[in-house]
Amino acid sequence: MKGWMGKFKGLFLLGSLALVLSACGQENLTALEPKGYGAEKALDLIILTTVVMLFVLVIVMLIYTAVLLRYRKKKGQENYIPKQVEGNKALETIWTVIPIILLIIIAVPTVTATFDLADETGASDHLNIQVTGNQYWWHFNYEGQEIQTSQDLYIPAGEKVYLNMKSSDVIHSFWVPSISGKMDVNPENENTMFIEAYEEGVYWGKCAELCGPSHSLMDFKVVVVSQEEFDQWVEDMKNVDPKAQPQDAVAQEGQALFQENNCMGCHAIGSSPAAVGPNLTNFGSRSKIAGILEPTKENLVRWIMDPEEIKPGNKMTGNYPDVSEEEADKIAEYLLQLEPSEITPEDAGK
Amino acid sequence: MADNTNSKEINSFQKRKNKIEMQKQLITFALMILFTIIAFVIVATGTMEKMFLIPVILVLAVIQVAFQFYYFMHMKDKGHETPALMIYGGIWAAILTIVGLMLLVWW
Amino acid sequence: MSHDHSLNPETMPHEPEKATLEGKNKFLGFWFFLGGETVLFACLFGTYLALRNSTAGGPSTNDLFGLELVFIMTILLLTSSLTSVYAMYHMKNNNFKKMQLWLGITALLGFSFLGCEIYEFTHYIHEYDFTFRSSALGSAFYTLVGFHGGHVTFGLLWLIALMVRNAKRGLNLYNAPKFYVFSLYWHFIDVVWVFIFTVVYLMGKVG
Amino acid sequence: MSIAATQNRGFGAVLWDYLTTVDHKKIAHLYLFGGGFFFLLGGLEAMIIRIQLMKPENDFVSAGFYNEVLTMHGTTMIFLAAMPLILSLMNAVVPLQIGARDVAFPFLNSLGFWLFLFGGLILNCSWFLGGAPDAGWTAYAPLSTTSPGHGVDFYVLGLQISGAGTLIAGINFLVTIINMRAPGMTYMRMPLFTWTTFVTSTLILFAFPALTIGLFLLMFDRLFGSAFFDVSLGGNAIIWEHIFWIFGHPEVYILILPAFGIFSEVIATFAKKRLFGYTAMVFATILIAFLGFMVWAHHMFTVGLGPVANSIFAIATMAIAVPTGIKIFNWLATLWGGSITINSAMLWSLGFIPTFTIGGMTGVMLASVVADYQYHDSYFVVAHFHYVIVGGTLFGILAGLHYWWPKMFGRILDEKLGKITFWIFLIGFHLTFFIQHFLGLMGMPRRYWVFLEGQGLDTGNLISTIGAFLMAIGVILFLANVVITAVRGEKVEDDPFDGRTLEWATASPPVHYNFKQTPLIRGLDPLWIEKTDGNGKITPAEPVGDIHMPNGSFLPFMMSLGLFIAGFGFIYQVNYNWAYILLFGGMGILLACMLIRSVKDDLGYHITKEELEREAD
Ligand code: HEA
Ligand code: HEA
Ligand SMILES: [Cu+2]
Repeated sequence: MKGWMGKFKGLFLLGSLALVLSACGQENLTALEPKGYGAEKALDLIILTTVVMLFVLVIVMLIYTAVLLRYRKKKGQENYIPKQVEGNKALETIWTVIPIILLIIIAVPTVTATFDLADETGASDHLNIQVTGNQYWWHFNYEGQEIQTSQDLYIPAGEKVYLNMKSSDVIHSFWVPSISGKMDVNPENENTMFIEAYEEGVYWGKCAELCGPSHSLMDFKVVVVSQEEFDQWVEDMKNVDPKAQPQDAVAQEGQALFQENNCMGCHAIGSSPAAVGPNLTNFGSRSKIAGILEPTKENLVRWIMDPEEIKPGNKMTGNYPDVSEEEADKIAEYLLQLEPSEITPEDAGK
Repeated sequence: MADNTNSKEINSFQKRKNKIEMQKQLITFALMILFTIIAFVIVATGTMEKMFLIPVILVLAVIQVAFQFYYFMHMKDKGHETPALMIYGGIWAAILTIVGLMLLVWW
Repeated sequence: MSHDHSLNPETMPHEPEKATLEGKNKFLGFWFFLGGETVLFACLFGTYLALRNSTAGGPSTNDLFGLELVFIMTILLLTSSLTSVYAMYHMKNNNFKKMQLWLGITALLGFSFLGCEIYEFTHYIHEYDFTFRSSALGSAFYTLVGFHGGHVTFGLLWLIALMVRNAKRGLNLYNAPKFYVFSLYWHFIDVVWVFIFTVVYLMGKVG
Repeated sequence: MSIAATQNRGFGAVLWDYLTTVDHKKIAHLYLFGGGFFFLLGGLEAMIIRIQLMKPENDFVSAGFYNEVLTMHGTTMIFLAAMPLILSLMNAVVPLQIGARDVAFPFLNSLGFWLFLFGGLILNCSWFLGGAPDAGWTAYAPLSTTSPGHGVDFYVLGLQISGAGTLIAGINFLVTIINMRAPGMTYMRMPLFTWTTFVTSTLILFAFPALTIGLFLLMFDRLFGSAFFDVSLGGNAIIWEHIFWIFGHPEVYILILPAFGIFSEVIATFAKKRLFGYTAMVFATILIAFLGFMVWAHHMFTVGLGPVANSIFAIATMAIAVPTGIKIFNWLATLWGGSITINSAMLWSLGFIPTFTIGGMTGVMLASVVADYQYHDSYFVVAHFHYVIVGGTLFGILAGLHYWWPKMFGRILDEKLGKITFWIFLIGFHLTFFIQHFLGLMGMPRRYWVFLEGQGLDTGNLISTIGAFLMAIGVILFLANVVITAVRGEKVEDDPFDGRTLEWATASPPVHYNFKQTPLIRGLDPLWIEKTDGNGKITPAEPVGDIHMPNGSFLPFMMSLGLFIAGFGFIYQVNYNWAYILLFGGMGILLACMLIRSVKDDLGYHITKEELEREAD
């Protein structure tokens, strides 16, 4: 009866293999289809270690199955007493030495890759971005460029970009699985990592260190565009006029309401570094509202009316006067037309 | 349970041994005081380069502590093998902890 | 076999603290406890070393510490370690009176040490406004040194309880391990202090 | 005090007996029920987690509550379920295996239990007093220092109190094993479960003080305004991570090593073979423990410690695979050529081998730093540690319970039900956790209250939840088995499994003084030696004589109660002045009890030779 225990495991493995082959998860989110340097390095190691591990597992399972098939107590031999073996030097040496060799096989590339990814020597020749983790949103400050954005991180494809990361409150962790592994965002020490995305696209980023009730909603996007598009985006962002009047009347009313309710106390439009709340300069081009909602007006109104319902524990709730649905609607109208650049996530391919 | 046969009173041999032990402990004490004074003096007078000074006072402290353990607490005596093992275990974990916290906290 | 032999002061073996199984257990268990305490203090030292420069604009260790008082405290505690050695010496010679006397001296030295420490702390608080809450350095300093002080305090309470409890009945196989284990504890406190004066005060003075 | 006598006494008398007992066998029962209760609680929390994650953007529980449940699940399972259950088996078995009449410090043994229980109660009181801790079982600062309400305060005090109990238990077992082995039981003749208990206790001794200090620092920051983790005053939150993991990694070996010991006993017994490579097994255990202190930063690869530190810790971590591998292969070699009986205890052991091997291998994969940048804090890690903790520790506990149940209670668990339980649980387990490896790599971080729709994570999570329900059924079947066995279980003779070690040489359950005469040990597997080379009976090492026994005491209960009360004082002094009454009152009770313990002679009592001879009839 127990023979099929081993087979059962085998089935499991087969099944899961099928699963890997058929679905690696959502494109631009999964770590199994790397689109960047760090993720590629990681996947190489994942594959290498998996292969080594499967090799060991197969050996263990072979012995295991053999044992269970051959050495079950036999009928009619209930009183049989096996030989009491103490040990076997040769065997024991073998199963000490072989694992050591296998470990060396995985340790060497591990160490090499670790130093490779930690290399910061070229940082000053590249784009440097200051990343700030906040309870439950991300802020990006393009160093030396006077550009501030939140939630959507624009970077050029095929370029190393250095991220200097620090938290303003608790520990967060910056993770864009398909581009690179994660790096913690600590409150006292600045961490530096580089990312390099190979292809244009909008990639999902997630916070990977428990940071409070809305930890699971602290998503962000990395928008990878071509170098030319990126340059244009930079140009556009630099020339933003934070005071610019919107065209249509509703939005103008919205802008007035935005001022009246002192939204600017926390948020900024333009390159001012005020960072209690996300920077809204290019809010209209954001791929999501609050990192998670589809960028529709209804959703924005919902957010403005009651952010708590969407992101529990967020720092916006209760910090501004109540607004009526009508007012929220106008503010939303204003915010959604904040599109200083033609370069939007839609330009990032797909 | 160990009932004692020969100890209606402490015999003189044992007494002598205790005395010798006590003398050793006195010498240890004198050395400890000496080390303490040296450590304080070199810091107070500031005669030594900081690079040397810190290792020197640390070494002095370690020697003192070894004296405490081995002489005052008898770790050198028979029947202290397991205590010594555990103390060294503790010191091992302690060193790892301190090195970890010193080197890997700020960067 | 009489069962109260362990209470008979006449039968005093060479190592009274380890003459019974209970005694042996206590002896060993306490040593192990000290092994654990080593790690406990290591964490405090590690934390202190990590935070020794985190003054948050307040006074630094160099501003605060004066060596004279620390020296006196060190001598007090070192001497009390020796006096407790004397006490154990007399215990092994089954001289209860002298043991009590030396333990008494140990206690006195311990109290003087504690007095100095309290003075030192109040001094820092009043003169420098350097408190447990004023900076990470303050927290780490008071916690490390305070944990040691707490150990001294507990040791003194323990010692007094032992001395008072056994004053009338003298030494026996039941209480000898208790005295012995106390002396181990007291030496260990001294060990910790050696590192405190070296790592906190002397190194703090050097910067 | 035979079973019959116990049953005839009134409920009050039994209760009082358990409240004051210092007998290691009864304390084992207490740990079993305490740990079992908390296991159900932790399991219930696990079910809440799985129900919430059954489908995307589920709103079965709120975000804040989810974090509380997840924190309490981890904390409860590790500190209040797994460790006490292990301590239960240690208490039940180790003194018997070394031929001792009790542990070295019976009083402290009971104190250890009550501290654990009251610590666990304090922690769980938080549910009713404004919310449980919600910063994860790792309680990273500054999230934990800034978490509103008192949840994390309950975490700090609950773990502090129950941690003290564990430390006491560790020292107790160390001394017991060193000082109280029967004549002839040299170190290299100790059964492996005793060995692993010994090594585990050393780990406890050196790891728990770190937790103690960590919790103190957290408590000072939260309740007394210090600034260890307050960046604005120069504090540093990484310190907490180091101290927590300096404790935390040895902790996972504290969980697994005793299980290794259990499997070694079970496998040798039911393969009817001496444990293959005994010496290697012992040294592998020691090596694992030793290395276990040098790898803590593998939980911190993404913290930013730099490539040098990361590489060193990665290599040290990988090294642990070697001694663990030695163990796996030695078990297989023990089975090889044996005459294997497969019953419930053996099923759990056989199920363990592949399961744990997978878990260990994902562990080595995690140690591969750059790959860990992807795995870390994703469901891959959740899968890894449930494979080793459930597949190792929990399977070990269940194997041990099935194996030693007759020794502990004199009745044998139902075999048929036992086998069904195993299969349902095993299938459920793999359904739940295997898929989580892939969920992690597909981009699902752990500690997520919801996962969003359209990210390809739906099916995996659903399967996982279904598996969890199967596990719950398994657990319920096990409970049913316990109840059925208690009501109409088969009474067993002293040695139902043809055992090899000393515990099978006494009655089931053993008399309260364990052995009438201290046994003389002639080699490894002493009972087996006597069965094959002797008359099947252990030779006594002493004539029948008076036996010295410790007195029961109510003080451990009172001391723990004192700390329990003081715990509330510590927590509420922040808000209310009256809480100082609790604080000082509780500490007063504790100190008073300590004083009583110190000044009141407790010499125990003797069972005379005559009584022993009478009882034998
Ligand atoms: C019982 C508990 C237990 C055990 C035994 C282990 C065992 C191991 N663990 Fe695990 N671990 C946990 C419990 C445990 N772990 C927990 C709870 C966490 C998460 C904590 C949290 O964050 O909440 C964790 C997290 C964790 C991490 C951090 C992941 C992260 O957060 O990013 C790492 C990284 O290195 C790791 C590694 C290992 C390794 C290498 C082993 C090794 O000891 C495994 C060794 C065993 C084998 C390798 C299998 C048998 C060997 C052979 C058959 C020989 C041949 C093998 C080879 C050559 C490879 N573990
Ligand atoms: C010993 C340790 C242990 C054990 C045994 C388990 C057992 C289980 N755990 Fe574990 N788990 C942890 C330790 C453990 N866990 C830790 C340390 C964490 C990390 C926490 C953190 O991140 O901080 C974690 C996190 C964790 C997560 C991740 C949560 C997240 O990151 O968001 C999940 C999700 O699936 C999970 C599921 C389970 C399941 C389904 C079981 C099952 O095996 C449970 C089986 C048991 C039952 C199902 C009980 C059934 C009984 C009843 C239902 C009856 C109840 C009746 C009464 C109360 C009368 N656990
Ligand atoms: Cu670990």
